[in-house]
Formats: sequence, structure tokens, C-alpha cells
Amino acid sequence: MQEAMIKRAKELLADGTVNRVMGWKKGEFAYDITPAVFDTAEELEQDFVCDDLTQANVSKYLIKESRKEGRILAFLKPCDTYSFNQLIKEHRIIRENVYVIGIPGGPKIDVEKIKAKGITGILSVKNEDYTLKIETIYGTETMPFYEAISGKCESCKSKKHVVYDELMGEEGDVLDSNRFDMVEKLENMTAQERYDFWRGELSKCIRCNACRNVCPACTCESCVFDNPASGISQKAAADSFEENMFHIIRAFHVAGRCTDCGECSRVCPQNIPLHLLNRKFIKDINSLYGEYQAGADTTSRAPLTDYKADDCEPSVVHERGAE
Amino acid sequence: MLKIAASRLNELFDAIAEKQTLYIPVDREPNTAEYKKYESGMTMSSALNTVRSAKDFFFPQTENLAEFKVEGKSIEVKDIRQENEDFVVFGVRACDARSFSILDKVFLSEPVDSFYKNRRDHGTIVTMACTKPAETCFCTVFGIDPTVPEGDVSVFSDGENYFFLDRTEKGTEFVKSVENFLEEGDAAKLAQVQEQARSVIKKLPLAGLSTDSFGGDKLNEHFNSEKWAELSEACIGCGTCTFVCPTCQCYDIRDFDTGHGIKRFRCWDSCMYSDFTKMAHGNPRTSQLERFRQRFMHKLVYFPANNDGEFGCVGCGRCLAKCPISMNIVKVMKALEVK
Amino acid sequence: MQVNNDFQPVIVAFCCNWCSYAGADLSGTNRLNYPANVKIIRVPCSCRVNPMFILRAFQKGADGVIICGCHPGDCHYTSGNYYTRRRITLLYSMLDFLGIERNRTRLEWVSAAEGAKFAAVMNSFVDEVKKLGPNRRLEDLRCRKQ
Amino acid sequence: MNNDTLIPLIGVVTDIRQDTPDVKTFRVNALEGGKVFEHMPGQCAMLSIPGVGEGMFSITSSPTNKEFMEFSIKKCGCLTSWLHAMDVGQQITIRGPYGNYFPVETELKGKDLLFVAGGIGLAPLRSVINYVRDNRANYGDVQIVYGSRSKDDLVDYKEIIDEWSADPNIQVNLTIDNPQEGWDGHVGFVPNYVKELNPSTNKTVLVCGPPIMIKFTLAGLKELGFTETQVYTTMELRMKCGVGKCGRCNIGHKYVCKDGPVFRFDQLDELPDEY
Repeated sequence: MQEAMIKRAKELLADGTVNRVMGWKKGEFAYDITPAVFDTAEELEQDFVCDDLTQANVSKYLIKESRKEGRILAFLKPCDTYSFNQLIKEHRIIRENVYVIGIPGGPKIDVEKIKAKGITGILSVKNEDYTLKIETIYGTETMPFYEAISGKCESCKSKKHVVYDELMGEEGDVLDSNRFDMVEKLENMTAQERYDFWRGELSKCIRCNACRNVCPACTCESCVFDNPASGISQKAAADSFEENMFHIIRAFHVAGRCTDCGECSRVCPQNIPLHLLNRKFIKDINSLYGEYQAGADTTSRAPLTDYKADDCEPSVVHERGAE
Repeated sequence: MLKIAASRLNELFDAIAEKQTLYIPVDREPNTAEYKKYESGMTMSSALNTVRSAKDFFFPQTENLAEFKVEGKSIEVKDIRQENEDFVVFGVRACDARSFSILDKVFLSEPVDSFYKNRRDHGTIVTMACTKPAETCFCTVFGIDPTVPEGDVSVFSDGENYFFLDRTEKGTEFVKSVENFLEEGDAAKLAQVQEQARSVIKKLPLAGLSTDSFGGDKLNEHFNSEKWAELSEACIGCGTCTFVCPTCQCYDIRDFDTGHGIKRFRCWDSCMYSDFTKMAHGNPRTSQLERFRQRFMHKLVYFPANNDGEFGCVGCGRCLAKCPISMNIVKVMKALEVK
Repeated sequence: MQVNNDFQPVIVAFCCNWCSYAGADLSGTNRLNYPANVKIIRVPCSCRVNPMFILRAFQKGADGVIICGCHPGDCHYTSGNYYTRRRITLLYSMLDFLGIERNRTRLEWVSAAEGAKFAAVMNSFVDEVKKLGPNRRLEDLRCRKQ
Repeated sequence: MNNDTLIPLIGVVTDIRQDTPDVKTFRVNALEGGKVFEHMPGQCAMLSIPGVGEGMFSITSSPTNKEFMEFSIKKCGCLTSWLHAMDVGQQITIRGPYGNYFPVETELKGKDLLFVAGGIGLAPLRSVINYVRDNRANYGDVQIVYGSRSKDDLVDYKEIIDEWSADPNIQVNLTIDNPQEGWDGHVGFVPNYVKELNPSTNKTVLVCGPPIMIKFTLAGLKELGFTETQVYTTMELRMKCGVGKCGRCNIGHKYVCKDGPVFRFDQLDELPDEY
């Protein structure tokens, strides 16, 4: 696929359809891949990469890139197209300035999962018939491909591209995913258990803001947490309350707009399952206000900017029974 | 050399913890280690390093500086400082051990930061030699020998035993205090293990990295380099690199109104944040390019300029492993290198 | 759970200017009793209540937070309380998800004519929060009075 | 435990003077009277209202003033708005002095001095000017060029007219940006006025004002034949600690709070252009 992508990108550069290519750049090892903009065919040949380890969702970069001169080519995985579409809906990306090629999605490999197996010194990772062959400085290691699948791909919601100008590979379908399983599991716990679970997770937070900054739905010019006039600007979680506050508000601010792309959990240096907070909102919205998938279209009203006269009362929460 | 059998390590921990607070790295999840206050029965992590660095022990993410009581037009300042309790950090790696001497250069230079010094005075650092470095390691580039770490006491493992080498007065005292757990041991196997580790270190993928192109005298040539635009283009402006970095020491000072008094605290800050240098009348670093440049210029040029050529990086590799977009000091050094 | 009978919970009540605040007024002029530890904050519409306000109330020492607005359909601004309803439902559900006691939060529709309802709601809410004891799970320790 | 510079002292505001529509000068004393600490001309102090914020301000009174310190502060942000709303008797926290100072006892001694200030930029220079006036025998000619947007925006106008202009040993040249009723002095921007005045190139120059004014003044001075080693300025960037540790006020490897705020232009020239 990578070769075909480079070839197509070069063609589109050559015929003037686009003047830049948004893609990913090789790093020092197999896995340290950086989103990058390529200007020339030479750069593409040299550094462009799109393989099993290329996870980053590049749609947020297109906000800035689509405001520059000329048109940019973007390769979007199915999940990325939802983010892209949501940004179109919010008038953040100038659609005409982006040429979208839909590419097949994952499952992608998360190197953290390889490292969690105690494999260190990783130099290269190859998928040979669903067995990963990992070259390390200490010799060759193997592990099953499926044990290294990134968290966001484990519960893939759709292999369908919701927006594209052309497609490479075959189009997939919206999947019947298991993505709410963990949310449900937590819902079935007692309040004390849930509290302990989230304290354990959120107390790990170092307030690096990676989850916020990587999020394609977090596109405010100035974030409420950076604004001293908001009364809640925080630089560090000086108290457990502030950890809760930050994560509740972060998730709330993208409720109804979060496409569940999973970037927040992917980038968290402390491996906090932040996507569960977003999924809780998605699950609630689906069950209380009807199925809604952010980014699936560009015209519908988002659940939090919409209402029905016979919406349920907040007492549904209190009626859930014993805690 | 004095040693203790690996199987008896927890006995030693129990004895230390009886006298003072002991912190050891423990696994939270596989390959995700963090320092925890030792409680009987905990197992020391075998991971190469902790996700967060050990700088927290001396420079915590947040700490209160002072308290104020405001009544009408009058203000009362309360000095809340207290003498710290003695503590031991066990299992610090060579890179983090070096980071303390870098932090010392900032916080112990005049005027001395009493908050930092207080913790430093009361902390004993027991380091652990590396035997299985990762691909992201490049401490040797900064003159660190991971097989012989600095610290108050260095500990070396040959797989079966832990050997103790005291390096400072504090270290000697520490070893003396646990003397009855230690016995004289044969270090022949240890020498073998060290030799093996050194041969791996020589072959690490980043071992060839050179600092020759950097230093205090390379100010304007690097500052004005055209490479910064490309290097910083993907940076999302988060603080991951800063907060996992053992040497990043920038901080913010803020006030918190508790409703019955004001607490002035300081917390880690990141030069990657957009409001880092923002003033009422403007911001000298308007885009992520300038902020990104600041971080690497600080480590590779500004810090050595002010500290006799010592770089502000210890090659621990945390930013390589954790950056959301995998842009890091190694890529910057390679791009800016003058061949 | 040990119930401390001396415990007087701090309750923050966000009241819509057009209905519930007037309702509170009416309950006052009718000399209906409701506990003095209910702190009323007047807002132009229940929709003005940003989720952050609720969290900050807990941070600064509230043991329970209640939002009162016009009955659905009666909003002075036509539809404000409909948005409130969705927003607050999701927030309360999220707080529940994080293990915060459900009964620390409530939303009630109280019209300007319902002085008696206002007092009754406050009395029952205070009783419930009293049963839960002081807010500990969503507390900022720095704000706790020693 | 020894004192830590991050733990502030208390000062009390004993006088407030409205200098211009957006500049007030605050007199600060220690609680028991007298000064909170001694300083040198050009140095700064961290003032704060707990719960509002902390900011670095240059001490505008001269060290030769043994009774009090003064700060001329322009209202432009959160903290300064709060300070402007203060009444006499308000206590504030204060720590310092921070930074280096104009070399009044070394390089500037015996020299002819030219002060060039714009707007609130007079604040740090006023400290030097009064220091020089109080040690007049140690210095040669003194000339002050000061400009502002309008007559009302000239900070310390009363002192300028009553004391500096009245002093036969000092030449004062004032200018405002645009013509104004009741103003018969010079009209025009400071950099141009300096060129018009054509000061002798053996003078040492101390400049402070908005960045754009400093830039053009320096260019003008160079045209007149001045060299960068003759010109001093004082800088300002965001600061938190005041002692070169919090890491934000650097220009290259120099920290404005510790290695500055006073720089000679040849020193600044070696540093990256990031201020």
C-alpha cells in the first residue's frame, strides 16, 4: 500500500492537483513515526511511510494546512475521515483545499503492547502471516499480531470512509463493535468501585495536555484551561479534584462532537483510558437521545445543540437504583 | 565488595523502610513502572526505567510556597516550610542520577532554592546499574556510563546478587546502616555482566550520536537554522516531553484561593505551552516554532553556555518513547548536526 | 454509613431568574421553611449553568448541587431549559460514572407560583445530602476548613 | 531555614499619584516605615496581590531616596488593573531587588549622559536620572529626551517641569506624538527628535520605551555616529521567579531577570532576536 500511496501522491503533485502531501515520516526506529507535510516527490520517496505502525490521525493538522496556499493531499484512514468530516461540519477545515484519499485502516500495531511483553531494544517490526517478527538489539522475538493491536483498533467502529475524493483499496462497512463493553462493565460496578477505578487512573495524570492537544475535536483558539479569566485555568493538577475537573470538562467539551477516534488514549504517556470518558457520553447520547455518530455526516444537529420536548429528565440518572 | 542475595532484597527494604521513607520503582502494568512508597511485600520493577523521571523527589509537580491571609487591606504571609524527613530512593538509573546534578546547577546556584535544597539534603539516592539498555537509550552521548551510575550509593546486579558501592558520605552512612544485611561477595560474575552490558551499549542504535555540533558557542547558527520549521511542524504543543524529562525544570508560580486563604504554589510548566511567555502586551514566542526551538536550544546551547559546556539532556530516552508525534531531541540533533 | 446528625450540608442551588428564583421568593413571603444552608445563586436561565459551575461549587465546599429552572416549555428564552436538560443529564450521568454519589446532584423544575414546591424540594434535597454525609469524592482538600 | 527569595515581604502603599490616564505611581513603604529593601537604579521588584497575581516592575524611585520606593505602573492587564484599583493603606507583597542595574558607579561615572524615554519607559530611567541628580558631581552633561502620545501621557510631568527642567545642569527636551492645544513644545516621534537634536557622539545613551521606539532610536543614533557600546537599554519579558530559575524570560542563554534587565546594545546584538 505504501508504494501505491507514494506513487499516487507523486502523480497528484506532478499534475498540479495538489502542491503538498500530508502524511507520515519515518523515524529512527520502526515505530517513531511523525506526521509530516511533503512538498516534493524526492521527500516522499525518501521519508514517506504508511505501515502497520502508522497510527496518528492527521485530520487536525488540516485545519491549519487547509488555510495555506494551494491544495493539500491527505491520506485518511476510515476513523480519520470521521474526524475530518466533523471538522468540516464545524467549519474548521476548508474542504476545497484538501484532496482526500481514503486508505484502508488498521488494525494498527501499538509498540507499547510489544514493550509490555518485556521485549526491549526494538529495531524493526514485521508482520509475517499474523505473527510479528521483531528484530531487537538482543536478537529476534516473535509475538502474535493480535496481541499487539492498538487499543483504538481493538474496538474499531467502522471501516467505511465517510468522506473522500478517491479511494485506495476496498471500501469497508460500519462495524458492530464491542466498544461500549468496558463502559458497561464500569456502569455495573458499585459507585465505590467506580470511584476507586477512576481515582487510580486519573491520579496518574501529569497534565501534559497531550490528550487535549491531539484531539481533533479540541480546536478552540484558546482553551478554557489556559485562560486565567475562566477561573479554572490549571497548569498542574494540584489536587485530586483538579484531575477530575480537567478530565470531566475535557470530555464534556467534546461530547456530541467526539468521533471516538481514540487518539486521546493513544497519546497518553500514562496510559489512562481516557476514551472511556468520551465513550460514556457517546453511549448515553445513543441510549437517551437516539443513535448518533459524530462525523458521520456534515448536516445533522449535534445532540447537545438539539432537544426534543419529551426528552428524559436528569432523574434517569437517579433512578438507576442502588449505588 | 559488599553484596546481598537477590532473594533477600525485600528484607533489606523492610529494614530501610523501618527507619525512613523508602521509594522503589514498581510495575503498575507490565513495562509501566513508577516510584512508589515502599510497603512490605512490594516487588521492585525490573523495567529499565520509570515513565516519569525521578525529579519529582526533589522538584515535585506542585508544591506550596507560602500561604497568605488577606483581611481588608492587610496581608499576612505564612512561611509553611518544614524540615523534610529523611528518605531513600532506591533503583535510580544512571541517567536520572545525572539529572540531579543538572537540576542542582539551577536550584542550588545563588540564590539557593530552599524548597529544593531541603529535599536534596534529606534524600539518599541509591542508583542501579543498567544491564539491558533499550533502543532509545543514548546517555553515553553525554558522557554517562550506565554500568557505573552516580549517586550516593551505586548498586550492581549480576543476576543473583546486588553489590553495593558507597560514593558519598551520605552513601557510606547508608551502607553502614544496613551493614548487617550485607556480606563480602565475589564480584567475578559481576564483571562479566558489566562487560556484556558495555558491549551492548557500544552497539546501541543511537550510540553514534554526536554533541560536537552543539554547545554554548553555537548560539546564533542554530537559532537561525532553517530546519526548525520542518522539525516543529507536527508538534502539537503538549507538555509530554517536558514532564517526562528528568532535566526540564521550568516552573510557574500561581495562587489558589481556598475560600479561607490564598495558597501560592509552584508547578511544572512547559516552554511548549502557548501561554508560557505570554504577557499583557504580547508574546515574544508567537508560534509553536519558537516554543519548540526554545526547548531544544535550552538543552543543547543555552544550558551549556551557562554551565561550562554541560548539556541539559541525559539521554534517558523518555521523550523518544512518549512524544505523541515522535519528534524528539535525537531527531533535532541529527537534523541540526553540522557534518 | 455513619450518619452524623450534626452535619449541616452546604447546598448550592442555581435558580433561574424568571421562575425558580421567584419561586424561592414566594416560599419566603409565604413563610415556608427551608434550611438556611441552601445558598441560592441566581442565574438568568438554568441554561446559563455551565458544568464547570457545578464542579466548582463542589470544589469550594458544596455537599450537594441543585439546579432549578422553569418547567419545560415555559422557558423565558423559549428553549434554554431544554438544552439544560440534556446537558445536565449527561453531566450527572458522568459524575455517576466517576463514582460520585448520585444524590448529590439534582435538577428540579420550579415555577414562580410554586413557592411550596421550592421549599419541599429543598427540604427533601437537604435531607438526602445529609444522609450522604460531607462531600469527599469531589472535594478539593485545599478548600477544606481545618 | 534561611529566607527564600520566593517568599515575599509585605509592603504598604502610602501614596498613590495618578500620573496619566492609565499610569499611576505608587509609593511603597515597609510596614514599620522606611524602605522594604535597598536597590540600585534599574533594578526591579516582584509585586503581588495574593490571589490576583505577581508581576515584575522596575523601581522608579532613586536609591538616594532613603524614605520610600516608588513604582510607576501602567494599567494593561489583570494585576495592574487590580493595583490601579487600590487605595492608600493597601498592603501588597514585594520581593527583590532583582536583576542588574545601570552601571552608575562604574562605566557611567564621569560621562555625559543622554536619556531617551518614551511613555512608561521613563519609569526605569527616572531612577537613574534622580540618582545622577543627587550625585551630580560624578557625571558630565545630562540631557533628557522624553516623548509620549500626548501631553497628558507624559509620566511624572510635574517632576519633569518643576525639578528637572528647573535644574540648570540638565537639558530637558519633551515631545508629543501629535499637536495638542496648550502644548507649545516639540511635536513628533522620539527617534526623529533625537536625530534633530543631533547630540554629541561622546555621550552615553540610556534608552527605554516601546520596542518599536527603541529600534528606531538605535538606528537614528547609529546614523549620528554612535556605536552600540555607548547605548544601554532595559528589557522586559514574562517572569515568574525573578532569579533565573523558572526558565521563561531568556533571550538566548541570558535571563532578563538575572543577567538583565539592563543590557548594552553590543551585548544584545550577540543574542538571538527573540524579544
